Amino acid sequence: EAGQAYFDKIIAEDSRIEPADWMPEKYRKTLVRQMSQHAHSEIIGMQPEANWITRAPSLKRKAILMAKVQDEAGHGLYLYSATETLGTPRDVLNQQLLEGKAKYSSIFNYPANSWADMGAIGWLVDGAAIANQVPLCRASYGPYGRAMVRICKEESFHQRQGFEILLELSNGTPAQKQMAQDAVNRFYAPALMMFGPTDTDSPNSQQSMAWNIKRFSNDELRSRFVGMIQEQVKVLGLTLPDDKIRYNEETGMWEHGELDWDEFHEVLAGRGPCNAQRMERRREAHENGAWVREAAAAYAEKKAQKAQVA
Amino acid sequence: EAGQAYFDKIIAEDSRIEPADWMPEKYRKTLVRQMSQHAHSEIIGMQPEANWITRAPSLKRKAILMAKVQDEAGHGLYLYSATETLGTPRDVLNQQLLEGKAKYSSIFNYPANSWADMGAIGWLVDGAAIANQVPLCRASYGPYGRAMVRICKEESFHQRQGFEILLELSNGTPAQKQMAQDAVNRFYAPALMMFGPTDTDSPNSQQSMAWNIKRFSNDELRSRFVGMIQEQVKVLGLTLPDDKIRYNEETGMWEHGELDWDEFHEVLAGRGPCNAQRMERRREAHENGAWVREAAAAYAEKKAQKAQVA
Amino acid sequence: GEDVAEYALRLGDDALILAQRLGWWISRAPELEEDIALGNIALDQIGHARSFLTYAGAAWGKSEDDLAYFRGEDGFRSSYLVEQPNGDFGKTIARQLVISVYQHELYSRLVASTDATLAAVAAKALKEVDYHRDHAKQWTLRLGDGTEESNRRITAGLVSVWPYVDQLFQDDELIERLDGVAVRPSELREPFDAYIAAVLAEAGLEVPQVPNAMTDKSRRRHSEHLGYLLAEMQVLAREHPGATW
Amino acid sequence: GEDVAEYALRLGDDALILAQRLGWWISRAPELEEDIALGNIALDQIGHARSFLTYAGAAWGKSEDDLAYFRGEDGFRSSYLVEQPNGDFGKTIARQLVISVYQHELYSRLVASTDATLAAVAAKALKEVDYHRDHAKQWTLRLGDGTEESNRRITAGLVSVWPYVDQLFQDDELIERLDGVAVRPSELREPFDAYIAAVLAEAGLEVPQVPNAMTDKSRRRHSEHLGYLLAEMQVLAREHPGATW
Repeated sequence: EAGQAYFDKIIAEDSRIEPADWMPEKYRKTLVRQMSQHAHSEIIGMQPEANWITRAPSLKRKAILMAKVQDEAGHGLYLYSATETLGTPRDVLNQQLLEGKAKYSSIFNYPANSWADMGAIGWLVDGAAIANQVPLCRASYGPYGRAMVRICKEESFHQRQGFEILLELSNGTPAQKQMAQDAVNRFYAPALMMFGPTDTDSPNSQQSMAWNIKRFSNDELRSRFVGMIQEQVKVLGLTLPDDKIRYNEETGMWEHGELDWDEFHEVLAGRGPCNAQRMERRREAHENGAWVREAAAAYAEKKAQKAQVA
Repeated sequence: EAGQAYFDKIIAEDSRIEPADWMPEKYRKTLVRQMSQHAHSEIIGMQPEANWITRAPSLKRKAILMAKVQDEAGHGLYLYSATETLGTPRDVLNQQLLEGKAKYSSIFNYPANSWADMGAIGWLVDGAAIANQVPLCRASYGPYGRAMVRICKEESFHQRQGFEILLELSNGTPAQKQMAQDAVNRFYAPALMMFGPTDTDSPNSQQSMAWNIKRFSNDELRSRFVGMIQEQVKVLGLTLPDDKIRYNEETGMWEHGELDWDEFHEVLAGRGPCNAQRMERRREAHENGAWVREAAAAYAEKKAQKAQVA
Repeated sequence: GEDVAEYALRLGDDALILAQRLGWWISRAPELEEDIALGNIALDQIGHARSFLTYAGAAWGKSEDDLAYFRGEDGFRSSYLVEQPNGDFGKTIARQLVISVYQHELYSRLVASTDATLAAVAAKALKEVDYHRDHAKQWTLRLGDGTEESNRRITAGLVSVWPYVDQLFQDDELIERLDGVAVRPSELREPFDAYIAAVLAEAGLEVPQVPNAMTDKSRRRHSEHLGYLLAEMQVLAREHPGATW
Repeated sequence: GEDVAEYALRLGDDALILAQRLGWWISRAPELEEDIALGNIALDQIGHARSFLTYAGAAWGKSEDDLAYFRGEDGFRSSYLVEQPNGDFGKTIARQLVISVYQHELYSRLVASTDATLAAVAAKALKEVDYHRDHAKQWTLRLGDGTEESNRRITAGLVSVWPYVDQLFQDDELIERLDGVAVRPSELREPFDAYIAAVLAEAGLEVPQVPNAMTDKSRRRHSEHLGYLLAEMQVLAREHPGATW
């Protein structure tokens, strides 16, 4: 009971819970689910972009893209570490991903068919991620909040790079501009759906907000994001594929056209264009690497034994 | 002794030895070596051409090339079958190849770097092969001679296709013409070396000629080939990279520039540009296919057992 | 007209991309007999592709090679299924089983098309696809009922290609407009399922229970694999625009 | 002058082709830490490539991208070693061991080049290659002295890349003409052999006894692998000639 009281006090003060602190089981579970899902998203999210590393059209872009995908692996690592502080080891989390028991962000189940997708993913997908994540820097669980601070810094860098890719394409040849517009057209709606179901359909959100994990509702975040990109798209000289975007003076919210939530649920249920491909690729990498991990473990053990003997 | 007498008579009459006939051990061994080497050459020889199947520049050429490489697999099969009539099973022959104990024609250890090589290989390499093989249609060992008849028919078809590829390139853009000339430059000398060392350095030839396996000496065949291609190259509008070609009225032989026999021996010793690659690829295909062959065998056995029971 | 050409593109592109995939196996198959068999199937498919693409190209004044070598990804009308990588022999056979049973059902109806060219190409192709289907069936039986390893691999192959089966049977506006000319893909599903179920049952295998991938019934969108395939297939032709070979 | 540019091309192309090969691993490595490590190495090599190619290009008025994307196979000066396919992780590490020990010896001498640009690029690269070499060494030890399987695989990897080691150490006329500017490759062989022998001995591995492949010391001829690599690397840039990105 002392634990619960302390926990309640920390939450009320909007201060931070640390790994050694007592916390409600549901709080722990919610965090493990959310943080590992975020980690998995970073890992699976490497794939659509890795798809263009070998074909990047300039050496500078190739280097930037490599660095970005590598950063995502790094984010995955921080987040797995932060999740481990809640008592679930990385192996277990990884196994959940491989067995299809854990989710990751649905956006990565869309294909990256063109180079311009590197721009759209950076601008829209990373943009939506940042909008989601910036409030998480103040999440009540300390390790999560701190990981998010670091991640958000890099993500905003990535978003700017994505924007630059689109800007360059938009100012390029007609074929390049069309490539950029097509990418924006394809990623706009899926990016908006990254904020999750509408508030009326989002049952878990309230508890998360009460626990100071979540700070804003899905619709609030989505609205803010729409407001931001509708400004930025003008700078790009492109358009958003939505003629319903408008600012509602009364609610103070940006409104947008209806989203295809059936598609959202289809992709969530494993029927996106790339769900099977992404999982197959992850499993393949894991299986192909098994002998390497075993070798490293065997070698480390031999070393440790020698050190003991000596 | 009756066997030897019959064998000698057949050879003297220039007739054919058949599998059931008695034959000297050395004759059998010589044939097994030569025929399996020929079979292996067909199999390894698939690789440089397979290298261009996925990149062939027109659908017609792609189809022709696929058919050609497939024919080579077929030639390999006939020749392994013919060799099996001498008592050595295909498995054993294949094992000799995979273990590097059996040779194959050195020409296939040169890379096929450009599409024009499909022309040069057809025209020069298949051309040299035909010059070598036409006399083998009359080889004293029946199954060998008959296999060669069938093979030579297809090879001459392949040679014509190679010639056509070069002709088309030569009449094409300057870049295409240069590609063709470069391929001819690279394959000319290796093709001439396909006839084997000069007669003075070819110790086994005499016995083979006495047995009616071989009909002409290496130098005779080479000379005839040079005479042929020096005519054909004019039709192609290309040149041979050899300014020493001339007809010697006295000997009735075509002469050519000196060949780099050091290179020949290097390649023979395993130090050609592609020896390691060709063998690695063959071993890989064999190993990757092991589970398939095992499955087929297991299935056939199950079927056979069921048939017995029934 | 354009509609028929668009339909011919779909048929031709499936055959072309499949041939391109299968061509890779020649010199890499598990045994020489399979180098030859897969080579034969690839050759047949190239033949079908040439007929369909030549016919399609006539509508736009383009040759088979213009279409094969100078279209970008967006211009292709291939299905996700044929774009899938070869994987191991098990996956290739799984893909072959699906495509050959599908093509067999398709062509055996296309012979009755009111478009005489399509009907004629289908008639020729059908005889060849009959062999392709038998080849795939025999290997499915051998692998399914061979060893544990082979059963595991053909099962994995089927699971891997199955998300892309559904696309083959989707009707769209084009199909509606081409009544009598085109075969309605949705009508092929039942006989396809029946044939597959029988083969898999005989092989001791199960029909994969995996979700369908969201694809594109108009076939304008493609898997991430197609770009790599085209880069390789088209590289030489595109380096020499206007050249003949 | 042209000679220095040609030399810079050799250095830059080795780095570029290696980076292209390694970039493939990102998202496919045996563990996340290796996605990052191989990514880092690839990034470093891309950086070196850009410096060397920019320098080389200055002699012909060409940019790094002109050189990377608009040269054909004949224009490249990469070695057979870096062109070798990734294979499994064992082969990639074997290739890494060879190239990083070679580059380390090379750059630690190139810092004394009379050409200030080459010396400066080498100085920066050397620090990074020091890490690459250590990475390759540590993995060679782990794989060599890990499990039977890993020992078998790193051994196979070494055998597979070894025929292409010799080319790295061949002098040619260009090297002769660039006395003081270029490092003489033949001088690197002894320290290379010594380092490799020590690592392999510690890893319980043997120096492969396989014949050298006949290559081209002037690096104008290439392995059959390069064409495929370039087709993929250059496809997009070539589809949009004159575009900026």
